[in-house]
Amino acid sequence: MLFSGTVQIDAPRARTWAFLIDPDKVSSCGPGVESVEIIDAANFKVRAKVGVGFISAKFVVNMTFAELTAPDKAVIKASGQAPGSAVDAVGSMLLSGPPEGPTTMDWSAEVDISGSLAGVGARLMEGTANKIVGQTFDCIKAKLEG
Amino acid sequence: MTTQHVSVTVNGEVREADVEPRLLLVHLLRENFGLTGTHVGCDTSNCGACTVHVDGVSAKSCTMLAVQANGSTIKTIEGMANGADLHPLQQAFWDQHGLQCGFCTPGMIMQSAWLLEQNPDPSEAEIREGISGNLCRCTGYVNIVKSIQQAAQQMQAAESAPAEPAAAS
Amino acid sequence: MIPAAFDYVRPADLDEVLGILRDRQGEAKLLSGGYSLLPLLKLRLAQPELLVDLRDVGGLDGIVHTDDDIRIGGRVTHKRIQEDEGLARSLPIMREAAVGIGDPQVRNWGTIGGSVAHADPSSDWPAVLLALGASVVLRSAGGERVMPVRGFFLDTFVTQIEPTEVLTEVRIPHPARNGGGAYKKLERRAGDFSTVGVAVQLALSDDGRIASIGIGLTAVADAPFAATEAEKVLTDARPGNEVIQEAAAMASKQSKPVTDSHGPADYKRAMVAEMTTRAIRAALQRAGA
Amino acid sequence: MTIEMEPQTTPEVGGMGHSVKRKEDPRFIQGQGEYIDDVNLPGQLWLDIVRSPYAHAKIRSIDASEALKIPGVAAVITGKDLEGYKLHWMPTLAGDMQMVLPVDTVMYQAQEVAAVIATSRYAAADGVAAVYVDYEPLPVIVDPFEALKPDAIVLRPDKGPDKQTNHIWHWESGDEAKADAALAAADVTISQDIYIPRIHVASIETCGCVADWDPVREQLTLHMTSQAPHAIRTVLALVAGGAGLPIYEHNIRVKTHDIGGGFGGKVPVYPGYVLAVAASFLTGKPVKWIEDRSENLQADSFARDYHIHAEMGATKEGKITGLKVKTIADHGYTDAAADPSKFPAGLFNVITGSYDFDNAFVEVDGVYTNKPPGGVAYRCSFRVTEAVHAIERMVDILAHDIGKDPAQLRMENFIQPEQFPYTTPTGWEYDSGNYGAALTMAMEMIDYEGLRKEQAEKRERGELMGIGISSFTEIVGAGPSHTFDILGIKMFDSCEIRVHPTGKVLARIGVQTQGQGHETTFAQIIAEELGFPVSDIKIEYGDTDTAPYGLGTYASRSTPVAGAATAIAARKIKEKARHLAAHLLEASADDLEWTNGKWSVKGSPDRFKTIQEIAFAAYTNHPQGMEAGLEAVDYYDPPNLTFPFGSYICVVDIDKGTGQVTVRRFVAVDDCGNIINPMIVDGQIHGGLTMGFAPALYEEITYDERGNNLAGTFMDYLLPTAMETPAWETGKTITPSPHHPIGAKGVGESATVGAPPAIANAVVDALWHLGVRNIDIPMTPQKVWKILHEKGVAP
Repeated sequence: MLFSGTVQIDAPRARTWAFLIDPDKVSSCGPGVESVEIIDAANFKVRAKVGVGFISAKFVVNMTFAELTAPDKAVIKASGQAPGSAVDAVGSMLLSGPPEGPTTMDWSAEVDISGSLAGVGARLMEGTANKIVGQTFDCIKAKLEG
Repeated sequence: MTTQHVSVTVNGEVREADVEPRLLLVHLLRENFGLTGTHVGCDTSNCGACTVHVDGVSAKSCTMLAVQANGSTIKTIEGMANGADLHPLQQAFWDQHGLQCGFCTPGMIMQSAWLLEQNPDPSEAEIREGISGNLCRCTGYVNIVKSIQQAAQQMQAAESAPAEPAAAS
Repeated sequence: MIPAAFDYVRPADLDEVLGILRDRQGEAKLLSGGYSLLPLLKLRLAQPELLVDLRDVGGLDGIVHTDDDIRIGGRVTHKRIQEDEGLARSLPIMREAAVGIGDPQVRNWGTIGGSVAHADPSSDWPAVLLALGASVVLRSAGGERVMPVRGFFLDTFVTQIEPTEVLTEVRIPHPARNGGGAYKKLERRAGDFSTVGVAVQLALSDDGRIASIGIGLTAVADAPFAATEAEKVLTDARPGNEVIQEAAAMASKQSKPVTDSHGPADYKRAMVAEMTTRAIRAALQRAGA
Repeated sequence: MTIEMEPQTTPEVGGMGHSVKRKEDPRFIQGQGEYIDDVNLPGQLWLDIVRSPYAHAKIRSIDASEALKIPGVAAVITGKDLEGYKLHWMPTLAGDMQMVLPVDTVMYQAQEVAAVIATSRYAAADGVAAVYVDYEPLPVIVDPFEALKPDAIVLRPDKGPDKQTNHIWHWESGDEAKADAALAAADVTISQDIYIPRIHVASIETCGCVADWDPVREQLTLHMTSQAPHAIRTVLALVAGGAGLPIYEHNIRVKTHDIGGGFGGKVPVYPGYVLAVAASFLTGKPVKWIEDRSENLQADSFARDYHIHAEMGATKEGKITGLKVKTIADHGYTDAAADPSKFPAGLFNVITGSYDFDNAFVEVDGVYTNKPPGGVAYRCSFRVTEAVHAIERMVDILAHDIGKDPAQLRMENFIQPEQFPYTTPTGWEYDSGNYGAALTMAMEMIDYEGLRKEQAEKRERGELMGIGISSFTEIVGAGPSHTFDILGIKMFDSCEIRVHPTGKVLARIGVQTQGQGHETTFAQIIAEELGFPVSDIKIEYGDTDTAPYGLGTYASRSTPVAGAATAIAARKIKEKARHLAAHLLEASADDLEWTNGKWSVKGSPDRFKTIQEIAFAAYTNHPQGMEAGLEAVDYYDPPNLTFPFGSYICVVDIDKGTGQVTVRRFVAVDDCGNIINPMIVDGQIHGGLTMGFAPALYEEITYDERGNNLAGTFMDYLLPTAMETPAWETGKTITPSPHHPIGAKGVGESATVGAPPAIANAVVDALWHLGVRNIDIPMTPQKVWKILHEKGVAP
């Protein structure tokens, strides 16, 4: 599943960039994040309860900065597992706009779901994934502007 | 693990157990009470092999918790025959070859019994609708429909026959 | 398939339920018929800490025709709705929708309140209630609010119900004179979730125009919704093939189906048009057009 | 409509031709059947399985620490643990290797990754949820054509340096040069791609077992739900022997109990069985494993998945002259087909069907993909369904192409009754048939002429109605020992009959009922042969300690093989009874004749001894020099297969607005030779028809590009309910098998084989005028609607 969108963030480029490359900060916008464990500069582990309504699963997600090209391009890979299910995602964020802001973030996310969530939850999955991804980027905007 | 006390009347007998709240009714019947005539087929409430009567209403016992049934009266396939006398549906399934592997049969009979309580003289379409929550992989349903028709006729004939003197109840 | 562990309570009355919901906000999940919830628990797609069973709660199982509206208690089963002669006379759409839900066992136990509160994006009642312009009554320890169903369904499994609230009643306005309604459900096989479900309730004016119309759609978006653009096309229109088709096209356009095992999105969009057409025609016929 | 066979025995005896009520039913209708999940042993542990979410991935690590903290969880077994016992791989019935648990790589979504052993079903499930497996996803191949590309990753590097390819095997049959020449010379040639998708037998009872290793007695008892208990015992002994475990075949007892439907899905050995045995061996306690429905649909062996390209040649009048078929068979990550070893594509080369022509060539290539093992039969005899679908679709396309009625074209191409025994261009010898009679009966039953008129009228009005025919020939009864074996074990079958002194009979058979009614029909064979009433005969099976070795029940082989063994064993008893009777009657054995359960002196019908009197004498008054007792065993090696056949006609209506297909009528005329129990035969046909109807319109296991199974519950794997299933109309003709002792053929699968093309042909017939030549099954509303939409058909 491929999702994409654009958010206008009323914040300077540098601050936006700093937010994106900080595991704690960027994770704080991940869906249902309960804890973040920093492993090294490029890798961190997130525990999250992901879902919609009362439907949810607890995931352990390995996150990696796959590409960081300051000050405009970040690619984060996420590989998460819940009992019987797995989610692999690659999120790309491209920043543009004047240094003082507002910053335009063009994002895309490729989300692959494996296992029982993909099978038994197929009826509910695409809309849900789209929403969760969208909420993540809306959250980044809100936190930077807030 | 916290447990809760469950007391149910199964086939006329009071049965009790201390169970986890998540215990499925079908497991209470099968594993706590040893009533293995009720079967699990699909786990998702599609196949009806686990059909029993809870307070006189047909239910899929794999989609009900044992604690939900606490205080209820339950009837299972084991309670259908009256001693050596088969229930007319049991007899009809036998007569009409309404079963093959027999796995769906208890649920099918329980659902049919409920259907005939609701509608003693169903049309073929009403029978097919009435058992649409029960899947059979062996029979192709033709002989199940015939079985239910036979039972309906017999039960109606018995109903209209002059009642034998019986103890008032 | 075995659910994860949870606690279970079966309160004796509504006040007790509301107290538990207040005290255990976010942890408690209400259990009505269970036929939607238990499969999700068994698949471990939902793992609530506490189930609050409404089975012993009285006063939620009436079908009452008041001067203002028809009131259906949250614990009324699909089967009771299917069999209620009064409802069948005044709102045949209710029986038509009820008989298509799940299978007989599901209808024996599944309740309208449970179904509406669960808000599965493919469930049938929400579409019907949207078409009927119904409201739901939400009760909490703090009081009661009545909310129109238009605006109630927010998202997949998400409604306006607060974690402290119980959906106690569905209120349906009496049908207008010269009214008629129909629910057309396309399913792959008996007992399946809808591929598309379309509910239409309309009323004709004395000169044969469509005085009012509600169209509810299910299974073709994140949540059931009212096909408002289609309603606009038909309101005050004189029924005819062209305008019906235009409305059906608007309904199709307003839907946002996803591709899944029920079919690709383009098929579902086409089926919205087809089932909308059929539902409008059936509703018109029942209204005496 | 039925051509009746006159029973030779009284209803009280209940021999062949009587609709004897089933002896097994009283326990089933009272909830007293004993299925595998009803078996519980003292001290039993539960096994549940951690499964892979990925269709292809490396296992970096498995962390069971959280699972082991859960109260009741006793152990977690991984592939590395099994590797220590050399139990991490096991042979499949096709001679390939399958993982019990992976050591480092998972090959399909829902593959077994670890086993949790716990004191309860619930604790085991909690343990499964708590095992954390760290995976590294690998590229996934779900399409066999992708798998065959030269640059495709090799899915089975373990196969040795010469087999670094996803191609498993090539198999061919017939004469390619002659087929090519026939096609080149034909007035008319047609070609068509046909895909027959993956489907799943989905018996309502899932698979499972209770393994019980008794370390003191060194005895393994495996309670299970298997169609082939003896073969399972042998495979277990081989696996244990390979692993150096002290478990030998004489100390293994496989016991099957009642089986809630098999249909081919309970022939293979699944990893769960081996895991339960290993867990019982390790713990010294009984271990129970019961699949849930998702595991059953996601991980058990599948059927079909054949990509067929067929070409057919004919004269302009429609006489078929040649056939060429190329097929890609998707076997998933391992070839676990239960096919006889000489037939890697099963009996697919019976593809020339009911038609008389000389030139045919068939080739099949097996391919590995990241899917679960494929190749179980789904209620048919080793790929005959695929073959019948292809030929019946091709014949229909030919008829439509040359503008000839499909019934007429079939009639003109049928092998004629006088041509039997008939040898096909791919080498099968059909035993007997009268195809025209069956089709004629079906046409009369359904009023074929009237339907064609109705169709023409409806087409004028723009309504879509179709009529489809399938005149199939089945091939069942594997099989003759010179060609048929599984893992080297010849496909004979067996019966042992013991007549007790009081004239009561115990018979044990090597086959295994899963609902077919063996306890009744095998008793009827003995009743027919020996005159004991069915009520005096008990049939046992499924306990390898007591039943004679047999290959089990699948491929409709029970009646053709074990049924023959039963008749022959009975005849051995009858012969001994003759000598006993001669002794009792003080007559010469040569002067006796057999009628209705007694031996009598020729010409003196009042001088006789009943079989019951003879049975008593066998233990009380047998002549000097004769062994006491009245018993016989027969291991029957059939001289040929049997070839049941039939003609089916189906009428469909199509909803132009939604693409929904409704089967309005379906007439099935079957010929399975002599009939043992007409009621049971009809029931078998009803069930078979429904399992043909289901994949024609509803059932399909689909995968997304990541190898996720998208039909993993009955919410999406759609079994038909009583609402959709047509009210089947059946008829019979009777053409006995000339080589079978009682003239019978198999019947359990005919209808599953014959029904799908009848339905497909009907749907295509409804749409042919729009330019539609083929629709692959399942013909779902979305698929049919897409065609209508593309063809511009207004709702």
